[in-house]
Amino acid sequence: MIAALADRAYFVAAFLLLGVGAYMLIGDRNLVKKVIGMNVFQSGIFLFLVASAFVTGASAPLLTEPAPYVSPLPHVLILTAIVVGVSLTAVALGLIVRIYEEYGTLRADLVEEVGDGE
Amino acid sequence: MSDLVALLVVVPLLGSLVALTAGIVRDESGWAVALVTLAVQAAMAATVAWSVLSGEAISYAVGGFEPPFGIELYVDGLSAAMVVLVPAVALGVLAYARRAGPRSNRFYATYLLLVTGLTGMSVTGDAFNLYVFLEITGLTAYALVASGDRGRSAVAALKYLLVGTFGASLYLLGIGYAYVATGTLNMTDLASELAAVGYASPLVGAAFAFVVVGLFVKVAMFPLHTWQPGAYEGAPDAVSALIASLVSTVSAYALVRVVLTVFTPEYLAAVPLARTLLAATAAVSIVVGSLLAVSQTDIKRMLAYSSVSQFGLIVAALSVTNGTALVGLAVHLVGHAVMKGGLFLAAGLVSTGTGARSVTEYDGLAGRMPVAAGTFGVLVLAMVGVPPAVGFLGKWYIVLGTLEAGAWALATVILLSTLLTLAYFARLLERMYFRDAAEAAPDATAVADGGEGDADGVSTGMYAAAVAAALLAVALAAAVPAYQAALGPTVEVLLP
Amino acid sequence: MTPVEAVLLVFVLATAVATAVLRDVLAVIIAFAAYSLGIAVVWLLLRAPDVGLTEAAVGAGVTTLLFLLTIAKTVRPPSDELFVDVNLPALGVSGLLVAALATTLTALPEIGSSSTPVATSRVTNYYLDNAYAETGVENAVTAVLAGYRGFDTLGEAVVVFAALIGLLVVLDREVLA
Amino acid sequence: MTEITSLRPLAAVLVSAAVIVPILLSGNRPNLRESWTGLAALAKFAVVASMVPAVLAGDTYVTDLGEFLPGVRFALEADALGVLFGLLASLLWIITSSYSIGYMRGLDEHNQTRYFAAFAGSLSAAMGVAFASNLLVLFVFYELLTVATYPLVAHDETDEARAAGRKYLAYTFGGGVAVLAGTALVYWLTGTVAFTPGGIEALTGADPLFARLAFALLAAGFGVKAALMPLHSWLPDAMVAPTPVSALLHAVAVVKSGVFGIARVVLDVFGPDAVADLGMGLPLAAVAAFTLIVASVIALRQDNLKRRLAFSTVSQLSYIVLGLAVLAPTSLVGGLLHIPAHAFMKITLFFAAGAIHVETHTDDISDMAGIGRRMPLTMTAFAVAAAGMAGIPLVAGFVSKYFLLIGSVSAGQTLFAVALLVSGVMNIGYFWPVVYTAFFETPEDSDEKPLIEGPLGGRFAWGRAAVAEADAAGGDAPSDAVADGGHAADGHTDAHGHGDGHAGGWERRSWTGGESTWFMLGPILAVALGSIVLGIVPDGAVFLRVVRLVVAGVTGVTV
Repeated sequence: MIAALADRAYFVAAFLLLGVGAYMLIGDRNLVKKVIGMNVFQSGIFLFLVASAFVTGASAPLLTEPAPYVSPLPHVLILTAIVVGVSLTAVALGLIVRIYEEYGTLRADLVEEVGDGE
Repeated sequence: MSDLVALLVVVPLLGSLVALTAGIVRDESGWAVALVTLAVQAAMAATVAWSVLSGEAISYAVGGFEPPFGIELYVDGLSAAMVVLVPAVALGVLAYARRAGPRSNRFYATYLLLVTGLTGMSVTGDAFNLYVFLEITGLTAYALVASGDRGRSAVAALKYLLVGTFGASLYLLGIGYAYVATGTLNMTDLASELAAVGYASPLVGAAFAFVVVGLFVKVAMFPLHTWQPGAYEGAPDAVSALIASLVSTVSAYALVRVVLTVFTPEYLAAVPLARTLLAATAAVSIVVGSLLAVSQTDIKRMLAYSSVSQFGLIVAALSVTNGTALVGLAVHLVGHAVMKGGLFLAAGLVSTGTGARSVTEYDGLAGRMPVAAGTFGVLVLAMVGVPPAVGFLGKWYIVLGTLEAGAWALATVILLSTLLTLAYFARLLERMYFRDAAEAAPDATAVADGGEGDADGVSTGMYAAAVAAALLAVALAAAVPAYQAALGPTVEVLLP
Repeated sequence: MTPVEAVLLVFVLATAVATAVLRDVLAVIIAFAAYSLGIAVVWLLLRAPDVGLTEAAVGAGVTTLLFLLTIAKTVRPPSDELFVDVNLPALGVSGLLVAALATTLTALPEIGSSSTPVATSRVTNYYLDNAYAETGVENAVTAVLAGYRGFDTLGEAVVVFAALIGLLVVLDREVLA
Repeated sequence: MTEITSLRPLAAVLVSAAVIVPILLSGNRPNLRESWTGLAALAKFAVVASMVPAVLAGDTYVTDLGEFLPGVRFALEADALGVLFGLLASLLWIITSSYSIGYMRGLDEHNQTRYFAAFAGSLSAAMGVAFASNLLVLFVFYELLTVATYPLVAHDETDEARAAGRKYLAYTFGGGVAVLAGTALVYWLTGTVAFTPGGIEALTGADPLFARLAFALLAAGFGVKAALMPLHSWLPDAMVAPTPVSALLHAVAVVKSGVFGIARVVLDVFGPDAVADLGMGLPLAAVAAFTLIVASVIALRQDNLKRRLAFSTVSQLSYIVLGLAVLAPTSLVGGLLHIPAHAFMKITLFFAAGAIHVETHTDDISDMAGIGRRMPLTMTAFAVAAAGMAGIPLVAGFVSKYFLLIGSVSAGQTLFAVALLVSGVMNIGYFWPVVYTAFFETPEDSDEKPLIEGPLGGRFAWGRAAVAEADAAGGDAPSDAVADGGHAADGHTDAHGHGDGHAGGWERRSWTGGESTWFMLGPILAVALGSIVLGIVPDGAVFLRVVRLVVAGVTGVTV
């Protein structure tokens, strides 16, 4: 069991990151921290995928390096996903700035209350 | 011919760039750009759909890179419906938005990007590519919700963003599992590879669970619907209509595509738990969505919960995986998009014309805005499933499909959903037609139609869009037999 | 699993937990920046230099900057306490998520194994064997990004574009006109 | 038997739907608006009647609008059973249209445009029910009928009316769901839902469990509109609707669409033999027998005249269902013949009740003492129809009940025959007091009652009309009429003296009043006459011939 864990340490780390990210996304009352949680959650997925591509002793997928190589495809996916994540973060933060301008707070619970009472 | 499929995605993208840059030259020129773009896209979509429905499915390798190494675009009878639906609804809402606004060029640039994302989701045959378009759709939808000028629009948009991203991320995680298990991302390739891995593998199970739950968030199935009422309520009327009509619909299509093409019916047959996940969520959504809709006082929130319930029908049809139910699913997907979009437009008409946004404010509406009330009434009845409107036909096929599958409990829930739908819509009918408005003249013999211009700010285009939706909700029924026949080859591929 | 990797993973996890439990938003952002750098190093260890560079530039750089801009424009709530209160329902949900994920752990391949489906799949091998011949690019990641999965990259560009005009819409600004 | 491809069934359905738009557009010109209604009613009847000769010869008219679903055509087919219902509804619509005009104007009702539009829509839907060629098309029109009649039920816009409307929608859509479920089951079992005289063949070979379930769902679903207990309670509540609605829709079109649905299910979907084999006839008959007894008992206790009539309807509808459920050829004839028989009689009763309401604003039987002197013709018609309801010879009800009794006895279902007789006695029990109160209580007793304070112009107008009518009838009415006319003249000043709410009504009706009452009294006498014709020369009226044709077609037995 311990060996299984050690052999899959990156996956374990990825799962824990997903847990931490989900906790912040759901549980934190500060809107900025929710967005940070979203980022942590996504990087957990990235870790999961990049770790799956790794082959011990292999080179990065630069074809000038000696074979074998790690799989390039997950890297491509993650590159795309990182950019997507940043874009989402930017829009989320833009929304937060606007919400602050309107309500003067970044507390999710307060904002929702005011929002419903309008 | 097949290059058209890629152009379907590219055209609205280019239109978006044009709309944004045109703003430098001239203010409020975005609407015209969007109109031209969508008209072109609609024509191309019709061509593609015609060729697919009268012939066979189109597979297109983007950039000439053959799948599974490159990305495949794939249009069959099911996606053909989405491909046509997206620009058609977008055009209808555009007619509404001309007067109702928002009018800025950046709004229409975002609008067209949303169409880009939705079209991409409809045509892609690659699981990760679907994620990318899912995020494009999401990102633009969040921005559009926030385009309302009220503070709560921003709050609703942020909530939508956080929950929506969570859902999309779960989808990505699920695809990650599928990739780790198979090493491929092409949908049809995944199907055979997953079968080779063995359906009992926990990896496949996790992939299914995360993909489905992630898309449940996007479709807004109970209890993952929490973003939806606020988003629909907070958005400007035109945006509510567009999003309510298309985003959940295309997400539901994506769910169907992934479940049937990637996981295949054999997977559901081999893993009863997977089927149960779909069926149970569907049943709960149908019932709880309706109950929540009954308890709403705000019209747009009520319509939002109605969507939760109606998409329960879609997922219920998916869970039984037979040809009849699949036809019902496709019909209801399109029918619901038209009906719900029309309802949001009608609700927008009413709030523009009279300021009424809550259920009680609809009292005596028939006297104040007879055309809007009539439109609303027809759409409501269509949604309840009064024949011969399209809402009935979708439900009919779905019920028949559940009967064929022997899913008695599900069939019962679906049949009773008619009454549940009635529960929240009948009171509106009653208020519109059989109560007098508090301030309006009691003897409103204004049944003689004077719809146009009876309220400031309500344009002919706005009326036309809503009325067209109502007419379409009835007229589409006539197209169902032909569509059903054309769907035959698709069903054979999806459900061998 | 080398000691370096172990230490790094512990560091990454510790910074992640720090972002979750710290109350002061500025402190959280700093912790998150540290986290991003740690992750970037992880990518390098996993032989993903392109991802590592992007992470360092985008994750640790742009994202941190965005967060800092945000709190500059909004508020950094003053607080006497160091840590946030625990939200039990959220802890329960995330705990369930981790537990569900953990059930798949033993089914996952060992890290670094050369016989995983990912390493042996025909897609991976096709890229490694043919990317240079077909695209003339030596970096297989670039080849796939720009060639085989160019449509994704187009989508990625659209996402960035969407984020930009989305920001204009959200903040109700006209930049171009 | 040949199928004649023709647009006539479609025309019969659409003619009233087509006038909805003109009706809505001419909302500000009542005379034009009502002309549209009248025109549509006459045209509809003409179309239906034009099909009768060929149908009697055994042919059917078919309009095929194309495929609706795989294996299901969206087709309208005027066969004998359909013509029975269609002819009845369209004939009575002509009469009801006239009555409606008198009634609505007499009460100066609000929103008359919506009323007439919805009425025309209801008739279209009812005609669609009649001519539907399969269960699914029948379901389509069955649901549309619900939608079209809902505005009529909730017409008053009072809390009571809205509550009744809600109940109406909930019950009938609930029934619709059951019909849909049953239809889906039949389609799933057999791949078709087309009406086939004698039953769909594939159903006999189907899994009996599912076949029973389908039958139960269909019977229950149609049973809602047929007001089978315990699904009846929407009907008495729906009596808040204007009386012409109660008369035509809740005595004829709507409730009979339910009964008609059951008839289709028994005769053309399952077939009497299959129903017997499945053992479903007896339970249905038992429900019907229970309903007809219990509803009669409840009717005894109702003081509101329209509610009493409503429970009478509940009871009488079950005669029809019972006739269908006993499955013997004779009882089938009795049941089907009771469709027109009950229609003529009950519409007479409702028309009379409505006339009383308009003239005197009296709704409760206890307030009607001596009303026979004020409204002798109306109450005579009422008495005739009531006698028919009880099954007294020479009125329509006797003939159908005779067949029902013979059929039950010959089928060995003596218990049901007894139920029929008991209910017949109770019919007398709840109608006689009305007649007695009207004719044999002294008017002095009721001097203080509302009817004396009622709007008097109506009575004045009635006087004029009654003279005209009485001349035609040659009865002893003239003296009464003159006397009433005198009262009316006195009351005229009286009403002005009171200056209460009725005075306004009087002013308005003084110049349309004569017309209004003629519009009402004519229909009353016409339908009462119809009841008698059906009772004296049943073979002379076309209905019995049609019914015999239907039963012969289904069972092969000529009754």
